[in-house]
Amino acid sequence: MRFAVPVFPGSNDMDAVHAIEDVLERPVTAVWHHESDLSQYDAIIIPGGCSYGDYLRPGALAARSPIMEGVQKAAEQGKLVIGISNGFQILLESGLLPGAMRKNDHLQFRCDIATLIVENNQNPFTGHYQVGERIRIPIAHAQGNYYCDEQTLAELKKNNQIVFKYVDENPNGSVEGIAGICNKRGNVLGMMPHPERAIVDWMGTSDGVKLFTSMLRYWEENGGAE
Amino acid sequence: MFKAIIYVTLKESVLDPQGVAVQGSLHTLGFANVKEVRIGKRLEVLVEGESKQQAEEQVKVMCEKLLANPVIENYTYEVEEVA
Amino acid sequence: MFKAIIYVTLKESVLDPQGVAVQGSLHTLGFANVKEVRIGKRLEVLVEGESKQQAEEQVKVMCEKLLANPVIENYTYEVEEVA
Amino acid sequence: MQSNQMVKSLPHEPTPEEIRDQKLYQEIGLKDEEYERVVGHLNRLPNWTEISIYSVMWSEHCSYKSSKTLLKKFPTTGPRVLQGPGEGAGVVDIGDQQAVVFKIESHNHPSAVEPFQGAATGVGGIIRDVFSMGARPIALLNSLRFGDLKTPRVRYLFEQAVEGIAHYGNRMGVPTVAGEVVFDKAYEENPLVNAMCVGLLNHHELQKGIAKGVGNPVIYVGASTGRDGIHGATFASEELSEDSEEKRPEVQAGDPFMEKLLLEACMEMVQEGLLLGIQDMGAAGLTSSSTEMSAKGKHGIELNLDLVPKREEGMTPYEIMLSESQERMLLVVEKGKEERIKQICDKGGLQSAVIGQVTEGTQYRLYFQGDLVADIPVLTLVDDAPCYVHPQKVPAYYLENEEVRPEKELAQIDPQEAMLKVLSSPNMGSKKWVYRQYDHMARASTAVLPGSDAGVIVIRGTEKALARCTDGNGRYVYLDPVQGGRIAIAESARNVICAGAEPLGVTDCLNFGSPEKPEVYWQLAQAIEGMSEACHQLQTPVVGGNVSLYNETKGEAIYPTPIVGMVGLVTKREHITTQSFKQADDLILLLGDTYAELGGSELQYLETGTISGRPPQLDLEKEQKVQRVVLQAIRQGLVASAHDLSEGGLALAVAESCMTGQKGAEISLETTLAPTVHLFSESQSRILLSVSAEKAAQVEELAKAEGVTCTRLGKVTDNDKVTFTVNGDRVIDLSLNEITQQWEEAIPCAMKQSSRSTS
Ligand SMILES: Nc1ncnc2c1ncn2[C@@H]1O[C@H](COP(=O)(O)OP(=O)(O)O)[C@@H](O)[C@H]1O
Ligand SMILES: [Mg+2]
Repeated sequence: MRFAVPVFPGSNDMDAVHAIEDVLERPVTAVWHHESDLSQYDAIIIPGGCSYGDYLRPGALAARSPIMEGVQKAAEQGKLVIGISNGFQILLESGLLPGAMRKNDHLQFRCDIATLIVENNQNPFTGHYQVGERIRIPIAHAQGNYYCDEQTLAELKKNNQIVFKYVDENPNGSVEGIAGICNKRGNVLGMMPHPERAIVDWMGTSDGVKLFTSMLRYWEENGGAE
Repeated sequence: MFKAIIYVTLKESVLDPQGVAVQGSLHTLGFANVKEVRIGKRLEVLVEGESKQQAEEQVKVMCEKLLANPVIENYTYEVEEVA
Repeated sequence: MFKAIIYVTLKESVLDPQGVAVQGSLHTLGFANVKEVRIGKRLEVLVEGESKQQAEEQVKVMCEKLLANPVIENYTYEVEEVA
Repeated sequence: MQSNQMVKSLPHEPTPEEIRDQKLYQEIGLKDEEYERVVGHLNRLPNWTEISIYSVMWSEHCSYKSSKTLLKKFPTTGPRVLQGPGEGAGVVDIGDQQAVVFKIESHNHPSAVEPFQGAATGVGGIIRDVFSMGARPIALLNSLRFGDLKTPRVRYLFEQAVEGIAHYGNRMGVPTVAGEVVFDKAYEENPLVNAMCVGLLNHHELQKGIAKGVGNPVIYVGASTGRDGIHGATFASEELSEDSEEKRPEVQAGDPFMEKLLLEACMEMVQEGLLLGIQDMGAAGLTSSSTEMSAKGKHGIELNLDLVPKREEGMTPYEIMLSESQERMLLVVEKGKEERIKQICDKGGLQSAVIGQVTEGTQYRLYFQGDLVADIPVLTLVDDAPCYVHPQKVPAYYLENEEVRPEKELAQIDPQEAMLKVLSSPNMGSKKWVYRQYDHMARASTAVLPGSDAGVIVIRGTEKALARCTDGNGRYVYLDPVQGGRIAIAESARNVICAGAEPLGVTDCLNFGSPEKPEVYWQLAQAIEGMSEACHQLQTPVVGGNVSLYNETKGEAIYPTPIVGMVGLVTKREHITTQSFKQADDLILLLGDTYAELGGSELQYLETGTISGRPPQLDLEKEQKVQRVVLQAIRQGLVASAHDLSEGGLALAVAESCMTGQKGAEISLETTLAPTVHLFSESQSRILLSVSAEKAAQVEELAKAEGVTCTRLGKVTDNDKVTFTVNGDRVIDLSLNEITQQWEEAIPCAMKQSSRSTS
């Protein structure tokens, strides 16, 4: 299984690269955003960070760069695409996922380890978790206050697209405590928390490991071959 | 040369967390009569071009493609010729 | 009720990195004729009050105390009566 | 361009004669005798550009003219030191061909005027200092001092400074892992914002700020030059006054996005081995970077100012040279490598331009629109800067304090009342409100998050980790600068030790008032004396630092506040230790001795609104022994938690270990001191450990071997109680839940009435 990590100016791409190397020991390539051909990869991780300095709206400028054509194509082909934090914002801005991000309701940047509940394990990213499982995953963002209109929310629920929710405390004011959603087909996931910062105990939590191992298993079970 | 002033505002239906916070601060400062605050952007864009009409068309496309997010924002603009 | 529209802009001499980055993106999107982008704020404040004059005075104080940062920003505002 | 051209004066600028006759040099900070010295060096009258260049290069900020002789006291060498003071940052070997690079710097004055941008650009500047050494920045720290949060202006300054630090550090993807904040009226008008950056490099990638090789190009990389921050270096060397408001249009704005581009491009150049010299354009911008590179390389430089990328129209040589626009670097590369540099920059969307070349001799020349506008023997700027030894005087307050014994009065306070008061003061309260605004987990390498004694970052691909912290107690230094100076070093070393690391070295930022006041100069000299003694004893050389003088408003100096940044090496990941209690029934041990020492304590400040007396005394040999015992115990796997005792004394240390571990504790002790005095004394060289019952004896053995007092105080529990029994009386009995709440709410509560939030 070959992974690509698109790199925009300002991305924290190495954290995602290291997570794949350390957890899955699979080949992973950081790809500069000028590239638009991602056909040789099986999965794409759009990393966190502050692409283009988060200027205008976080993710807005990155969403308009050439590499997003490749991401779009991969998504259409059913390949796995995950956007983490800034990556989630980029997926929203590019229309691959519904909704938009607003500033955190307290207006501050918030870095912490959040507690999430897994709402759905029927998708390629969460197969190794239990529904209702509580996991601790770091967050670090200023705009994670997810918004969508009533109708979109109803659809998200109907199609089981809400994957993670914050429990105990909603750290940013997001609608219904949404922390991560996927597309209807289930192969594109966006989440504000950082699973790549939760892969060994000394990080404070290793609850992010199962997200990556779920992806690998899904790929292997669905005809993926080395 | 043309100067476009573009206003990007949050849609009415979208709660503006920043506006709410600023309203709260205004209240603590003693402005109890402030009923609502909404915060948007004002962009000033200088474009070179032949005609005002052409500039206006371009600005519209810029707004649609990048400057506003149609999921939560509206935009308006004015274009004027400058020296 | 009065509605104030307040524009807060960066002083000319202060670097606007956001504007520069947006200009860059507009260029990659094909708008090579964009010469400058500067990004400011547009605030809408609803205030209850007796007279337009009183509302204007209040808005001025709000700008000075909170809404604009006089060290690096300028502000202008318009107030109108609303229903 | 020919070097026999005459130096020109520009039409709208003052003429050399006007500068002399109207003493215009005074307006830009030069004294009469300094002007005379310039005339002597040039053998003619300087023009406006030249005199301005001398003025910034000879400012306190760039030349350390008032502190240079005192700084010589610091030990700056050691077996691990690869680069001491003098370059962008200090470099210390950590084995395996790797080295750690670190430096602290102040941005006090800009932050007082425009706290968001001031603090943000402070972070940007210190990051550049580190990557200009060839190192990748891996962690940030900051040390903050503000007035009382009851004042709206103070809340505004604090809130905005924290936001500015977050804004810059977070966007750079560098985690902010530790720091400190202190609130005290002494900093009301003159806050302190000190930022520290730590980087990692491979030995062969170490870079220097040097110009060599005649004919080699001088390349400018990064943001365009604007009129921002002109004379920032001079500004930083003056007292704050009403006038400072006037200087506001010169505020520099930071662009972390640009800095990230610059960082990645420079890292690529370093990896490809393209650079002969690189230096950040920090204070005094193009002037200091180019003249210092020239002087260090013992080569001349000539620059064509028409080639400098500019943001504004019509900039004069004076403005171009003195601009402090951020996010710029100056490079010297071998002739022929310019193209490769340009390619790297272009790929990243970064601007670059060849603006001059290295020349024979040591003359520094600037050209503008075809004219020679400056022609200066470069060594006179850097090596022949004036140097002052000011008169010293022991301040009256110091003599008066000799007789003051605050302990007697403070002993009257009920211990439980004292505990609640101290816990919920913003100084002692949890700093989570601050650090949760910082991305402290970026780079996914933070093993100890903020909230313990020192932040710890693991080094990928090795068993090693780095611990680092900043510390400094202005109150102690004010009351007794020698003791305070020792304590600053010792405490920061102790913090690093508690994390399981061996202290490697120090970077320091000396924040003081005007050196021209004999009392202040005395404080500075004495503090440096105390710090040096401690550095010698603890074998922690000073490898870099920064001096910030003239921290005064309306004639009132701040508390003399040296801030110490300490970096330590953890040799094995399993040694990483935190302050939080881990396990019920673990025994709680105290290493060290407790005396009646409440001068300058938090309890005194809270109770009386001021400080007096003498601060705690520090015995350096004893300190070293305590530290040795703890590091040995940790390395032998005997320790569950370690926490140094500092402000708030034993009571606070126990409470913090309870709160951060969410465990209870039962403490029982015998003492001849009054209970409140014993519990809140800030005696030095004490460390609180928790250890499993079967390992306690081994720790006691280690302590005994070093002659360190080790007292069994009680045990960790699983219940919701924190209790202290003194001489058989239960003097403190509090619910863990309740104190945690008070402690966590201390700063949020004080900040409720926040003041500005539209940025
Ligand atoms: N400005 C700051 N930035 C980041 N972390 C901070 C800051 N201030 C305090 N902290 C963190 O909060 C914790 C408590 O700080 P402090 O009480 O000063 O510790 P100590 O007394 O051990 O030096 C430490 O982990 C420190 O790193
Ligand atoms: Mg400590």
